[in-house]
Amino acid sequence: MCTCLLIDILTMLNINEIRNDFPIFQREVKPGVPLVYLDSTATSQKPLAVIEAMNDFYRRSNANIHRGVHTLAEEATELYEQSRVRIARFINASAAHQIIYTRNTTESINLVAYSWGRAHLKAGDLVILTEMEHHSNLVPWHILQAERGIELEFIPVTDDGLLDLEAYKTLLARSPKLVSFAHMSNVLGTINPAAEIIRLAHAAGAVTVVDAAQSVPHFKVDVQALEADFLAFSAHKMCGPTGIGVLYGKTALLESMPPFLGGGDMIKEVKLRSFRPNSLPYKFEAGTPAIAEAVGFGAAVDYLTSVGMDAIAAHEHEITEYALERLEEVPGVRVFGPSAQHKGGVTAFTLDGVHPHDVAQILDRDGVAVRAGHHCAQPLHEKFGIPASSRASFYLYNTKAEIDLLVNGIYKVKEMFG
Amino acid sequence: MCTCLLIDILTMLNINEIRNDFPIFQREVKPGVPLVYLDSTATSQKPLAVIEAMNDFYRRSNANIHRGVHTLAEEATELYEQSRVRIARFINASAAHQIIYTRNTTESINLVAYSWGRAHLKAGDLVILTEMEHHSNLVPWHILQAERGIELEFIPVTDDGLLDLEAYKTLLARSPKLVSFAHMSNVLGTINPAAEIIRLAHAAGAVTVVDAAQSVPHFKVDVQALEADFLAFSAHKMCGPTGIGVLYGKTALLESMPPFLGGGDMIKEVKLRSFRPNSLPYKFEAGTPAIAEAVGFGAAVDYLTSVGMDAIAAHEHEITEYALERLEEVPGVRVFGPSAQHKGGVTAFTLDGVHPHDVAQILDRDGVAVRAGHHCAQPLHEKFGIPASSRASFYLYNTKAEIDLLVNGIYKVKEMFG
Amino acid sequence: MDDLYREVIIEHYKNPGYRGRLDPYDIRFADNNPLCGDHIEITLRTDESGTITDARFDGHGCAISQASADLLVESIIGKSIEEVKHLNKEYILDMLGIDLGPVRLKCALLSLKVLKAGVYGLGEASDSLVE
Amino acid sequence: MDDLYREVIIEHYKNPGYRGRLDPYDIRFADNNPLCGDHIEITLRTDESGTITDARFDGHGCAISQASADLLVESIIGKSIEEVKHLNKEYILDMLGIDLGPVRLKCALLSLKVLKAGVYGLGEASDSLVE
Ligand SMILES: Cc1ncc(COP(=O)(O)O)c(C=O)c1O
Ligand SMILES: Cc1ncc(COP(=O)(O)O)c(C=O)c1O
Repeated sequence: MCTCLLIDILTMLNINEIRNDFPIFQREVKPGVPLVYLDSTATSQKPLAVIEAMNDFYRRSNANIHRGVHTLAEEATELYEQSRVRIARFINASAAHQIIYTRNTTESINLVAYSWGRAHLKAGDLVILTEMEHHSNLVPWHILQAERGIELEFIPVTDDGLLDLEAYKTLLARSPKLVSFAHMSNVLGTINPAAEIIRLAHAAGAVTVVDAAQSVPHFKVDVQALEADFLAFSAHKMCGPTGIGVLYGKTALLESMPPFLGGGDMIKEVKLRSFRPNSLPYKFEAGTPAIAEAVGFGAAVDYLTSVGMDAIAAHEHEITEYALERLEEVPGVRVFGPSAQHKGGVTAFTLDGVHPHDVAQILDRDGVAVRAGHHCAQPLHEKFGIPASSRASFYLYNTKAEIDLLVNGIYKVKEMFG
Repeated sequence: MCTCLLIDILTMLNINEIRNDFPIFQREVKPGVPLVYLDSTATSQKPLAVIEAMNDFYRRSNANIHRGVHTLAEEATELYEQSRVRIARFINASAAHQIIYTRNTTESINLVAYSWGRAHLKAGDLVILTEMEHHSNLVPWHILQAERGIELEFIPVTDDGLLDLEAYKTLLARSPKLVSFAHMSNVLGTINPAAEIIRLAHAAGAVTVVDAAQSVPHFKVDVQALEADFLAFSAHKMCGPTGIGVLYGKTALLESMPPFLGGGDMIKEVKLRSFRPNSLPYKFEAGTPAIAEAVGFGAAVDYLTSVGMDAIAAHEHEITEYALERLEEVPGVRVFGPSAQHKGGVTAFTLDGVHPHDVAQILDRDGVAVRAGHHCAQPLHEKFGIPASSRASFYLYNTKAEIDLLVNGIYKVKEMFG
Repeated sequence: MDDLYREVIIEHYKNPGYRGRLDPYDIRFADNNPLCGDHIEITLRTDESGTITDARFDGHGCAISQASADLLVESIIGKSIEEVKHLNKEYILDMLGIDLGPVRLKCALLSLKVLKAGVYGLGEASDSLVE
Repeated sequence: MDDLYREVIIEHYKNPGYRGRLDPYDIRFADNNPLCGDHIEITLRTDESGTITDARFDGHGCAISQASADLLVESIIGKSIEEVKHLNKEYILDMLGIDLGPVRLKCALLSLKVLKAGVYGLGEASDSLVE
């Protein structure tokens, strides 16, 4: 424990202080068993600052926004819009109106598929995805394929869990209209070379969507440096609340798109039989939005900024290296994905002869929370010839001591099923 | 003040106790000026029980749902699904899977328009709406009209703010496919005869959508007694959090509908090029849902049940009668909508020579929060020949003393602009 | 020792008595648990009176899902199709003798859902079959 | 007295000097505040050097939006089209001499958005014109 602490200080995170920011670590999973939370890829824990921001909102400023002139409505509107500005700054968007609030990454990608996709894609048009996509970046395109007859092709994943960029270049020769890909895989942990993928897509005349659900929470993402056309992420994976996510888009693209959901707030004018859409970002925000959640999202972005995204990334890298080292020493464990160099804080693995659900269930006895299943990436699991895997994933609050508990737990599983 | 309290006790609400349940009433709008919140039609205030349920969730049980086997994931899943059961019970749905979580009423109606609408409506098909609809029940159909060439007709509103049911019967002779209408108007306060409208629609072979955004929060709604096919409402208007709403639907209808948003959780199986949708309700819940918000929604439903929906309705009725009486005595004030008998707790009014924004702004000085604008019902305002109105609306926590402060404030406005 | 991994469960998981596939069969149905990709196939033979004369399960999944499938299949041999239609959640939980949270419950009930979808001749194994 | 309803605002609201519609005109543009339905139309006449020789506003709305429109229109007569393109939020706020929250700010800025959309020849009066 001592050495870990020391190392964490070297990477600039005071891990004890950070853990104190998260009230859930005061809970015991069962009496005497502390929580070892290794499931941040599914959803992250929330610091007090985020919980309190929403708490305060409901206790002091709660009102509907935009259309009210009373004090609470003014306060609520200001808080809601300030968060948008902070989120824009966090990903270096040039304007706040490029931040469209959605429910989550999934809705953000669906928004692109419904609005941009239905305006621009017709039968035979090619959309390039990858073999490592989350279902959220597959099913919206399956729906469009069934409806419109678009074609889908997939950048293959190599055995060591990287995208095959040569195969990508071959696909690009077929003039795709869209390239949509995960910045970081939620199973392999692979951090894909997003800037290069986008540069090549643009050279081939394609628009790009970055599924940034796993990147924006874990390292500094700069939408302008990436030249991303669209980029999607969820608050709940980055210390923020459930119920809110973001679609970032280039202004010209967003402006050219038809509205998606119709209703209050997204309109400029409504007659009985017609409407005129509002300007950005409101055009895409129909009905009462997730107001308290936007306030919480702003607090989350502030929290992450105050800790420092580079320090978070360095910390996670160190934990991941250590986890790979420890897991690979366990006989019967097979870890998927690339080496630590190309990888974020995700380790998906199988254990010979034991189903991942049983691994996860038995680890849970020691308070170790890992996820088991296909992690919403069935095609990727199929590719690797497995129906499911166990996945331990890391965030700013995890320690090497927790990795040791994970590995001890896996030995116990082996014993039970031995 | 004394008499009001007495009367409130007679209608079974202990108003002081109820106000104590809502932390926001401890706040002063500015030093020495307490909050007089008359804007619950836009969004309601939240009782401590709801705020604390979400607080607790984030501090103790926060995890992603459905796909996890660890303790937190099990707890979170159970809390999320228990809320669904409680909401089903609240509106007397026969099964929990009929409750689809959405962001708000607006998304619920869009879900019907996108999924049911695109599967069943073609050029020339008639959809009947009313002249008193909120933009949320207009724009989704405008979009479908532009895309598909469906036809829209509107049940007219009479001068005293009621639906013209004779005109409705004439429209029904044209064999509409769908009748979609507000259970209660958010401007006129009119409570429409939903059961009768639905019965007539069914006799004509039409499917029905009830926009229950203003009814479910304010009086007992029984979806089985109504025989509603679809029914939509928002948590934030009924003591619950922002970011979550519900679409209720009849099982057979929901089962026959294609999915809407694609992604995690809404699938049974995903291949690279195809997917099979999940069963209800998950088919329509793509991606990480508003988990903490579902927990809060369950707490809101419990809170309202514990106070009693009939007692709430009776209390609001009394406040509304008093408000109408007091407002109508002010020279230059014109109140829209029917008499108290047909009306829920909403009073929209104009004041001669003063714009509603100025009315609301000046009332705000005395802490009186009313809304000003078109309240997302521009066509209705146009019908009454006004661009905007001021709207005072009431909920379980309002008192007659607050109505007196409203009316005093209106007299001050008259003086300033006199 | 933990309830969830009682000896009987580990034993049925490691050494299932009824794993396999009948060929020919009278009824066959297969489906997945969408949450984790667990897969169960059940094949049955019946006589003319509607009694199940033999049964097997195949597939992959966790100890809970596979042990439940083995126990379920063992228990239905000799039962009539009509009886099987009335089996419910409690039937499985009684055989397993454990308490389950909502997620693992789905693992335990997968084989029963598949069985019931098969005997009812349905297109898919939905949750409502075991509620 | 409240800042927001300074005498000058009530005065310009009640007795606007520049309400009306020029006919003929060189530039005309109208748009709404989507939040409240307030409506402003502006008509301008210019000479060949691009100087605004006369201007009027019409429409309906709150005291803030109508008083701002009146003050704005009064102030631009004699200015060049190029100068008008550079007017910003502060220009209006300075004339009004008050502080505004985000919602009322939209009321105050509606006339400037309409004016700028008109001189730029744009299709609509968007917020970005006055940011
Ligand atoms: C009658 C009616 N329908 C729909 C809505 C839209 O609700 P939401 O903004 O929560 O989607 C409202 C609320 O403003 C309403 O009053
Ligand atoms: C890579 C990736 N994409 C998309 C998603 C979907 O995110 P959400 O469930 O918040 O919509 C996830 C999270 O599970 C993810 O890891």
